[in-house]
Amino acid sequence: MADMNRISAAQRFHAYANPARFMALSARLLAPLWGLSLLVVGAGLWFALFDSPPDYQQGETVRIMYVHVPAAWLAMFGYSVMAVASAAGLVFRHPLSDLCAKSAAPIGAAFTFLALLTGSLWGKPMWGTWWEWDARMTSVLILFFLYLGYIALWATIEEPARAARAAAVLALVGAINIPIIRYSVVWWNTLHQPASVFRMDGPTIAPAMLLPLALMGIGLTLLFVALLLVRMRAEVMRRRVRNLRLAQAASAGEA
Amino acid sequence: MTTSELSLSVRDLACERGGRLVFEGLSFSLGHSEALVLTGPNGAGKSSLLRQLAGLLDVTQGEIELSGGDPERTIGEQAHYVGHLDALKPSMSVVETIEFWRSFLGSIPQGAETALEALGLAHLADLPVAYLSAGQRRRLSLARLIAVPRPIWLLDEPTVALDAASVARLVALMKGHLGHGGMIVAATHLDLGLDGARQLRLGAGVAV
Amino acid sequence: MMRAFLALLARDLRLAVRLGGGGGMAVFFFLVVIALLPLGIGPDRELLARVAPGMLWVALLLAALLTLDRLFQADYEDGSLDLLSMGSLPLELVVVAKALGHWLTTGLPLVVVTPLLGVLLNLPGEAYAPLILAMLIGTPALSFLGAIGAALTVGVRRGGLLASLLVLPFYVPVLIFGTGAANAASGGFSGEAGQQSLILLAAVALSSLVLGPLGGAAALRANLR
Amino acid sequence: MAEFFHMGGYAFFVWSSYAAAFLVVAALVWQSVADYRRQVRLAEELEKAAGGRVRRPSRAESGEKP
Repeated sequence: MADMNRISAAQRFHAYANPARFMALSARLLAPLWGLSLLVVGAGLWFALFDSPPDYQQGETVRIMYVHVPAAWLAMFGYSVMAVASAAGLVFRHPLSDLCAKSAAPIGAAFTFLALLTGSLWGKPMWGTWWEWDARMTSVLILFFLYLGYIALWATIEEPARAARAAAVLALVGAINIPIIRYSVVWWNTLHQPASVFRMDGPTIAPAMLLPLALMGIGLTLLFVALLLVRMRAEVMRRRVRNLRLAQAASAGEA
Repeated sequence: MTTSELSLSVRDLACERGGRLVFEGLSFSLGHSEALVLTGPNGAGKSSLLRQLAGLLDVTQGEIELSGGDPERTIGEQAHYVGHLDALKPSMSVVETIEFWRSFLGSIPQGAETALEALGLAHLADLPVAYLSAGQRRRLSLARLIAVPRPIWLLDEPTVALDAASVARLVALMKGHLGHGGMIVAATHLDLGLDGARQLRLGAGVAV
Repeated sequence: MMRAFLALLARDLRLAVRLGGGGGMAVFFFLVVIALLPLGIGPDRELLARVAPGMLWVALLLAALLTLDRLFQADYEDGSLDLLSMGSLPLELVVVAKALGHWLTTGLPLVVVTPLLGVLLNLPGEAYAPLILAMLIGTPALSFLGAIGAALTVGVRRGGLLASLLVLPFYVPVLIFGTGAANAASGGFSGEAGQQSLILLAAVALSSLVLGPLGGAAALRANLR
Repeated sequence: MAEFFHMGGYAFFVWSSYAAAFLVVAALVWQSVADYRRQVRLAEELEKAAGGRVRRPSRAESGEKP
């Protein structure tokens, strides 16, 4: 019994030593992060909606770009965070990196969904269709599936350590596969040469459009980081709840 | 619970599993407030007999009759069966588990606490079953006996995974059940110390 | 008896929500199959529009099948099924509760995401309403007929695959009348053809509500004892 | 002003995009914060139930201000 206590104490030390510092640091960072992201997104929205010109080809619909492009950027960014954190988790066995990867997935998935949705809302007036199987949209859709698979894997495996390792492997295999998938989709698409594909991005972006785009991109990225921290904090607490419950069940055996 | 004149009689019972005759010609009867302890080597048919009594296994030959119970209901509906499997869902909490079985088996939603207290699980009520140890799971499985009043208890190795204190607790509950006119058929290797419990030794085909 | 029925239904819904498996996984599967389709047959919009109702139905059938094997298997493996058969609730109603739970956690979510997938397949606008209506009528039949297959294969190793093979033939009428309703609307048939399909589909669904519990309970009895 | 909301005839698409973005982000924020609070509450309840048998985590660990 004494032996078991020592082991569980060591485990607790390993699991908490770093989260303790993380929790303190993130608690201090969060308020400024929320404020800053709100501020930047607010400014971005002002320029996006009021103080930028309509596109000479796409008219007012170009304003959808200020949501769509940052969302698509965060879709990629989220997967990168997930993949890097997963790699770090596998190599360094640092529990925080596993939590980081797990926390990034739903945020990335949400922004991927948003990118698909706004892309669809942009495509309808521009191409006359809600959905076009062009290379870009198709690969973003597949990225969305990769996210869902990753989340499903976490949800299915009960034991956190095992789930973390399996999910990390999946994230990394996915990261390697993304370029291959992307290439194959482009190949498939040029093979079929659909008649009605337009390029989404114009030739060059006017500076007046670049400002709101950059502001929205930076602001939403800050929001992404804030959300990531909140979710990681929730994961740390979830682990503690789990440990406390295990302790409760164990202490009950003696009673 | 009107179990005063309850009696169970088994006549010339046979059991066949996978083409093999496990036992035949088994007869015994059991009255209210009586316990029957099944013993015998592995494969003698202790579990099969319990499942036949619970209506979970077909009776190929012979008959099982309950008199004095609720004529509207089958024996299975008046009995508790605690087998090797614990019928627990890891994602449900301890109290949810008991409340479900109360609603399902007895149509009585409230009052799971008594059963949990009786088996020393009250302080774990809100814990998901996934966190329980083997012994705690077994106790939760046994808590059904108290949560839903039924006159016949069919217990298949109920003491597996239980520590001495929990076995004592279970024996006390069994004595209480017999004291209220209940009936117990249990397969066990352990001497439970039930006074006046009758023994049925399977395997030799002879009731002792 | 009503309380026992509701308790079982509530437990199944609760387990489905907590595990996040079952229904969510089926919806995910549905999504992926539909997304793979254009990759296989090419992004030709007219072609996609023509095959959309049928493919949506086929993918939905497969997605529903995927979750069937857990319908009784989980309860069988942990011994719950023994106890479920020892309650005052007839086994037929146990099957109803479980099939209803399956429909609420699998069939219904699949129907809910269908419009989204219709967009991916360029489903003609006028086909949406009849297709969704047909799916709302038809999906309960998938759960109730599926319950028979799941009950037949309970306790069988690799029963999931076997259950699919057993059940798919029963799904044929649902598929035929279900796609019939949507095709009639998009293909420019008279309104009557679509209505007839819907009525026949409703008849199939209603009969499955009777057949499923009876067959399922009989199969469970055969397998349990 | 009316012209602004009209968005050159593309009002539905532009405003739906922004509404969808707002809804998705709001849902994400709400869900994340609610989950965090739930876990904190659960941990507190469990610590109370443990009644000091389990080591109390330091304040710095949960990041809560005293």
